[in-house]
Amino acid sequence: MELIQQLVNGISLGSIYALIALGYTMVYGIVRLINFAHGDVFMIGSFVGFYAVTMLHVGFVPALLLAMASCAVLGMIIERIAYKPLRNAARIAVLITAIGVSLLIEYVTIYLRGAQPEAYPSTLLPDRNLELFGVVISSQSLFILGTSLVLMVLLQFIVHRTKIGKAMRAVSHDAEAARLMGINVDNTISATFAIGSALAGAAGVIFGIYYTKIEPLMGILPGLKAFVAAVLGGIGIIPGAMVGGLLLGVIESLVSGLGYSLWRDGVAFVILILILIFRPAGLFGKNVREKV
Amino acid sequence: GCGGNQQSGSSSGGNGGGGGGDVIKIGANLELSGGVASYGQSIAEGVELAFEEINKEGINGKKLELVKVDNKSEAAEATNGAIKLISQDKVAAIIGSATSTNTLAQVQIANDNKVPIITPSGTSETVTVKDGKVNEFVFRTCFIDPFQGTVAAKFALNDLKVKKAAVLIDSASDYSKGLAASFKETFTAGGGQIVAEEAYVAKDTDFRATLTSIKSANPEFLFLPGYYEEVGLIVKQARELGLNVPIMGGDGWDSPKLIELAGKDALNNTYITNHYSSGDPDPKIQEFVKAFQAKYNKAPDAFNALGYDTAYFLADAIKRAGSADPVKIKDALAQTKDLQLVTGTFTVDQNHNPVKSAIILEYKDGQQQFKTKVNP
Amino acid sequence: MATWKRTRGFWVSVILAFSFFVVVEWLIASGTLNIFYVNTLFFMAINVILAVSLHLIIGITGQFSIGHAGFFAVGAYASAIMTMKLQLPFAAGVLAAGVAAALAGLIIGVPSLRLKGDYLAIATLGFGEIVRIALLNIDYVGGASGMTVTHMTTWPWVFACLFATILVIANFTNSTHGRACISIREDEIAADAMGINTTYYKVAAFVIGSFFAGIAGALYAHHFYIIQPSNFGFLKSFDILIFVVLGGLGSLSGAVVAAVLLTIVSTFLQNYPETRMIIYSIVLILVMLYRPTGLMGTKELSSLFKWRKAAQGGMNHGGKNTVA
Amino acid sequence: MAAKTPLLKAENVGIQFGGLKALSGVTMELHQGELVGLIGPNGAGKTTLFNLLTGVYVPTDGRIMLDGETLNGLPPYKITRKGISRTFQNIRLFGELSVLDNVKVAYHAHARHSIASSILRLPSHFRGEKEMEEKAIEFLNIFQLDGVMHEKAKNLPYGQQRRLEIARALAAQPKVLLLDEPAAGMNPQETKELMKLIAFIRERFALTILLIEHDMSLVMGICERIYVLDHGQLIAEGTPEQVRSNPKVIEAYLGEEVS
Amino acid sequence: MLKVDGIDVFYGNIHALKGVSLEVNKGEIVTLIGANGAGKTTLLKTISGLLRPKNGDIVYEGASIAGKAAQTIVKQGISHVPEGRRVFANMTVEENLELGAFLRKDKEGIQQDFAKVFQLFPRLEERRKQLAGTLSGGEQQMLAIGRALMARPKLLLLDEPSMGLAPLLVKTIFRIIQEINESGTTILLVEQNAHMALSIAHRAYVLESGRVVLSGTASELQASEQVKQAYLGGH
Ligand SMILES: Nc1ncnc2c1ncn2[C@@H]1O[C@H](COP(=O)(O)OP(=O)(O)OP(=O)(O)O)[C@@H](O)[C@H]1O
Ligand SMILES: Nc1ncnc2c1ncn2[C@@H]1O[C@H](COP(=O)(O)OP(=O)(O)OP(=O)(O)O)[C@@H](O)[C@H]1O
Ligand SMILES: [Mg+2]
Ligand SMILES: [Mg+2]
Repeated sequence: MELIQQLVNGISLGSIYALIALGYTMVYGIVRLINFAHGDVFMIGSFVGFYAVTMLHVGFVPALLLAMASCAVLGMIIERIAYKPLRNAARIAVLITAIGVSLLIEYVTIYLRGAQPEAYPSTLLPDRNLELFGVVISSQSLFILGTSLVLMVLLQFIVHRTKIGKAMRAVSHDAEAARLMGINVDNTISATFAIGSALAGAAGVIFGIYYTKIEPLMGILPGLKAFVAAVLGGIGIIPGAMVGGLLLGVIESLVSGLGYSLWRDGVAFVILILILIFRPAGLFGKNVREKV
Repeated sequence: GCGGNQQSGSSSGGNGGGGGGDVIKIGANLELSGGVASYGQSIAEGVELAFEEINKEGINGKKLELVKVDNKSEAAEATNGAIKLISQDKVAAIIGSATSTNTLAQVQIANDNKVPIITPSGTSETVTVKDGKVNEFVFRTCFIDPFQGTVAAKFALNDLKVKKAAVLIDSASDYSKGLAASFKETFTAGGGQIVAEEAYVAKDTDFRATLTSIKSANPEFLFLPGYYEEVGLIVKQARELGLNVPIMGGDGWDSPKLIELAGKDALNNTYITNHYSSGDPDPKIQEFVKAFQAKYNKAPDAFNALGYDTAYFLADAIKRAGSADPVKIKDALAQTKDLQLVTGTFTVDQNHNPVKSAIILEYKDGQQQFKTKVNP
Repeated sequence: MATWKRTRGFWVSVILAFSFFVVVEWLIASGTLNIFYVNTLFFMAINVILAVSLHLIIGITGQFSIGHAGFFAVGAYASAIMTMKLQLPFAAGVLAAGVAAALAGLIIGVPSLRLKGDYLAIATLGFGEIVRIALLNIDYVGGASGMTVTHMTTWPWVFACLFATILVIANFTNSTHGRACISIREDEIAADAMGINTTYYKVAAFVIGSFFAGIAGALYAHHFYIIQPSNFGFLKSFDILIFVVLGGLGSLSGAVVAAVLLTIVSTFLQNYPETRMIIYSIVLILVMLYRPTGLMGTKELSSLFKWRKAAQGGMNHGGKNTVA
Repeated sequence: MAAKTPLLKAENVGIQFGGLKALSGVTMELHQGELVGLIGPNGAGKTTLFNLLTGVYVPTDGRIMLDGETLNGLPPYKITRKGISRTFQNIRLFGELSVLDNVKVAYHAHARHSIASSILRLPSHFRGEKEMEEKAIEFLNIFQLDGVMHEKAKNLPYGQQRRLEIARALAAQPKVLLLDEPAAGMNPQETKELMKLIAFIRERFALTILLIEHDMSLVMGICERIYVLDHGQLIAEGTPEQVRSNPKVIEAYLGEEVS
Repeated sequence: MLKVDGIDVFYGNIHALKGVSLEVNKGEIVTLIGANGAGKTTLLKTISGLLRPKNGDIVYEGASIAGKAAQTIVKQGISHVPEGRRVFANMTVEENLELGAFLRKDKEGIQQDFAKVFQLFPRLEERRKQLAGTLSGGEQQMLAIGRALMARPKLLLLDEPSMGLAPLLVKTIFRIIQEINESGTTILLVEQNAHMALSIAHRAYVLESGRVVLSGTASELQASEQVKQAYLGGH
């Protein structure tokens, strides 16, 4: 029974990772940039949702949409100001900029509103506990799992079936050649950031509802974990992010359940390293040898 | 290094400290960014409010000037900060840091340079006493860990009449570990049994796995000495998982945020030991709460109160010392007796710890209710 | 004679460095430099050692490692165990720090053989976190609250370590072994095809780089009174990474200059606690936007002095070209 | 020529990428001092064969032998040290390194000074580095690259980059040199000069050369023997005249009339 | 149809094109020859909008296109087959071709063009689902040309289409270029293989160090001593 409860715990934790990882993996897949600021966009989404609910007194859906829209705009602004000028620079320069942007978002938020946490109002989404044979499942965690699944399918559809998705993939392989196809590279990359950031924003609101507590540095660890999840599944591969997130959640729950909760994050990183060594392309990625 | 020592001797001898003219400079070496930024910021708010009040009249005709440095929640930066405050800003005393470790990083510098340091919230015993010897220049405003743990254990055994307890510790915090250690000692000595002992790290958000394994050990009581940010979530998640036993913690719980985080219902049947209660009708406390509300537009938490008290604790000593000389301030601090502050009545003991009474509060429908008062 | 000519620059820098040492030692002994400046100087030196050691791994060998704080931590703890737990002299602590960190470098160097670019970056980031979490869970070294360490770091020690780090890494880089590392950075497949044992040199870079990061750890632990796992999180790794990239990837003097400048900036910003991190991050972004190759690019400071000579040489080449 | 044991021998080698059989049952021999051409349509597997010979890929079938010693499974750097070196179809220079340093890197395998001696700046370091520099300049002289030896490799014009690749491959002091489309992107005039250069280094360093090329004027002009690959299999082998008139080759590769 | 009028193009400080002018008339094949680094690729990139000229003008069908965005220029009917093929390596042959028709909306027309491309390059039809990165050089070149044709260009810019190709394929490619031209597409062809290029072109320009140094009909240039010396390998 305890084991099943731990699995349930793990899946709900994992759905959150998956939710953040979806946006992460998409941006990485297209722009090949480890967007360290992704976790902070997630945090901003969470706060936008919070202020929408507490100050504008709107319900869940408008708050979610507002958070997604603001994050989409924020994502596009970040890309235009901080990443676009560096398109042709060394990867590592962009990585440093991403770290800079991440710190900037965190500390501007702290400067504006302080570092103290906020608590999401508990009335936003109904929370009922379903008990099945002694295993408690919260209705919210089912909701989160469902949301992640729907978004995964939607994202997969966008990237692989729509025109903008094809443009995104073309840009990711060779931006100059993409321009010769008539693709507007700047707009495509903006769209990528907008979608990825909107997903982060949605994840932020949902995280707030599920875990109640939000604070300006909340994005760091989930951001990192989501990245681990994305790598686990095969970075750039959308269903991979989903599976990677769930898997990571379940593993962490089992480790904690066995009484090694302090090693939980350590185990996550050990798995990451093992995966990278033995299956560098992730569980779902194809190992493509470099053609010489 | 010998170089550093030689040098520092001359520096503290050469100047009176705290600057001349009509201001006395006081340093604040706080966690304004980094992992525990919220503690440092809360303390800073409390200190700033107190300084504002104190400066309306001034001390011995002088005003207090606060020089803040940010130690980024890192020990090395705390050392850097203390060095800068002492040698560049020439402060008369330093307030901070919020955590025991960051305070410990400054102890040697304080002693070497003969400048007093007061930590508002570093509760670890080792801050003021090392190897049985008192750190001459280090003081604190909070009570020490063992006291709260002992009080909680006795309360659980005698008032709640439980025998099987689980303990869940914030392993990143000396405070939490210290409380847990003294709780376990007193609880088992009184015939109780610890059936589960688990840990988490500050900033975690998901405790369901750990709580699930605690639940399966069937405890009658959960001792949860942590800070409100995690405690709020733990209590909420524990209740969700059907762990409905009484839960108890320390002053780290005390924040209006706790009620928002955990929810009123989940908090029923929980208890804390505390310095003071913001709902306490004592006029001293209500005055503070009102002033704080007016300035910051929110209710004060424990760190706000401790920061505020630290400032008054220091101001009182300066007044009695009649000088901004750090060594004289140190002597005055050590002689503090029956000082009425928000978090209790202060008397500094021979180990530089304040002797304060503790109270036990119960949460009922989101309200703290006074249970008992325990004297040291 | 020829050897003297080639090593002249080397000896000049040795003499300059030694004079610097003597002057600072005198300033400290006479009390002219107050404790604040001494402290800043030590902090700077530790940061320079960290930056230069990471420069070898990232700037020269092209191995994208962003978990350098892990090696730093291993060194700090190893030395603290030697001096505080085993009561051995500081020298033993420094040596143990280097060796323990080098061993850790060997361990993380092995996965690096299979990983490239971002993947290696993430793996090393993970490694750094694992070190931190392990330290958090080992009660012998104090867990989360860490260890208190007696102050033993002195200017002669700091100078000796700094000097050794720069000397070893500069000499390594300016030799066929350094060129082998650079060729791996430029094109690993081609390097392999040219007979370079890429595995060996990647691991060598990791081992040497982490050795010195460990040494920095020993100096740090014995200067700042207390060490705890939270000092060695990924933000610390990022700090070191920022020195290297800001200085200019591939430029040793760039790494030194950036570490010195940023330490000064960081110290200066202590006066603006609320806005410190905001200013810091804006500086970071602006430098990267306007100088994405870093302050020095791949150039070395010494090339500024050689500039005249190089220009003359260029003329000669030009002449030769037209003849050929 | 059959009497002597071959210097380099591929015996029935094959390799598979996923479902694609890029090479199968290829057997070829190179004798000391020969200059052999390898031609075939695009995608026939020529570059892949080079990759097998140099250890970049490990063959799924067959054996590769140098001087009677099996090379299968050795990492590329060991194979290079045993005496096979190559150029790449898409130029792979060390762009940020100077022209001189590019050549020195290839000579590295022959350096005898250790890491320790370099760090301590022992006399053996200076001796080793000096020898390297002299050797490297010698190679650059041959390729008329000495005038640009302090330039970064990435700043060279294309033709010089191609020549530098060959110089670098030679500095590894191979017995067998593999050239992958050395004349690609060169105009006829430059190609002519390249032919002379290849003939010269072959004499000077007693090299055995295998080269891939689509420029028939070059292949037919200087190769003594030619192998023809198509769809991963050898379809012909022989002197330029034999190959030129081989109907299979005409059909798969040359097209009707040969220019 | 296309008139390049005295353009100057820079890479930072490098002056790559110095006042280059040329004309391409409707229905022609015009070839541009010149040594490595002469600026041929630069010129094509400037025409297709990947680079901006500093001075001078580019007029296409009566309107200036100098400095316009690449997608606008593609839309107006200019397709560019870049040097080095630049196919989208991790996408299938089919997806690459679909991208060629990115700006088009006429589904039927696109289907017809698919058929046409496969007719020109039967090899591509065989490899329809293969990832473009695993194609051989020649196959990739076919794909790059096919991809450009999918935009139904009026003017096709080809940058060294024969580079690295087998003799048979070179012939095939040149034959196809002629076919494409005969079906009404104007072509500007950059080539190292001056021989072949001049044999199919109507007119030609010779570029040296960023300047046009010679121009004329293909047969004129074939006969020119200067061209023979430098680009046709003596004779
Ligand atoms: N790493 C790889 N993964 C998958 N397929 C590969 C790989 N390397 C080569 N191939 C395939 O093997 C076949 C032979 O390729 P190779 O590069 O050897 O051709 P080639 O004869 O050199 O042609 P070209 O003259 O165009 O250079 C091609 O179909 C190619 O797609
Ligand atoms: N991205 C760039 N940055 C700087 N200089 C460049 C760049 N691309 C080309 N150049 C320079 O511009 C000049 C013209 O180059 P371009 O590529 O147009 O020549 P090309 O005639 O196409 O040569 P090739 O026959 O080698 O393809 C050359 O001197 C080249 O070095
Ligand atoms: Mg090939
Ligand atoms: Mg070109």
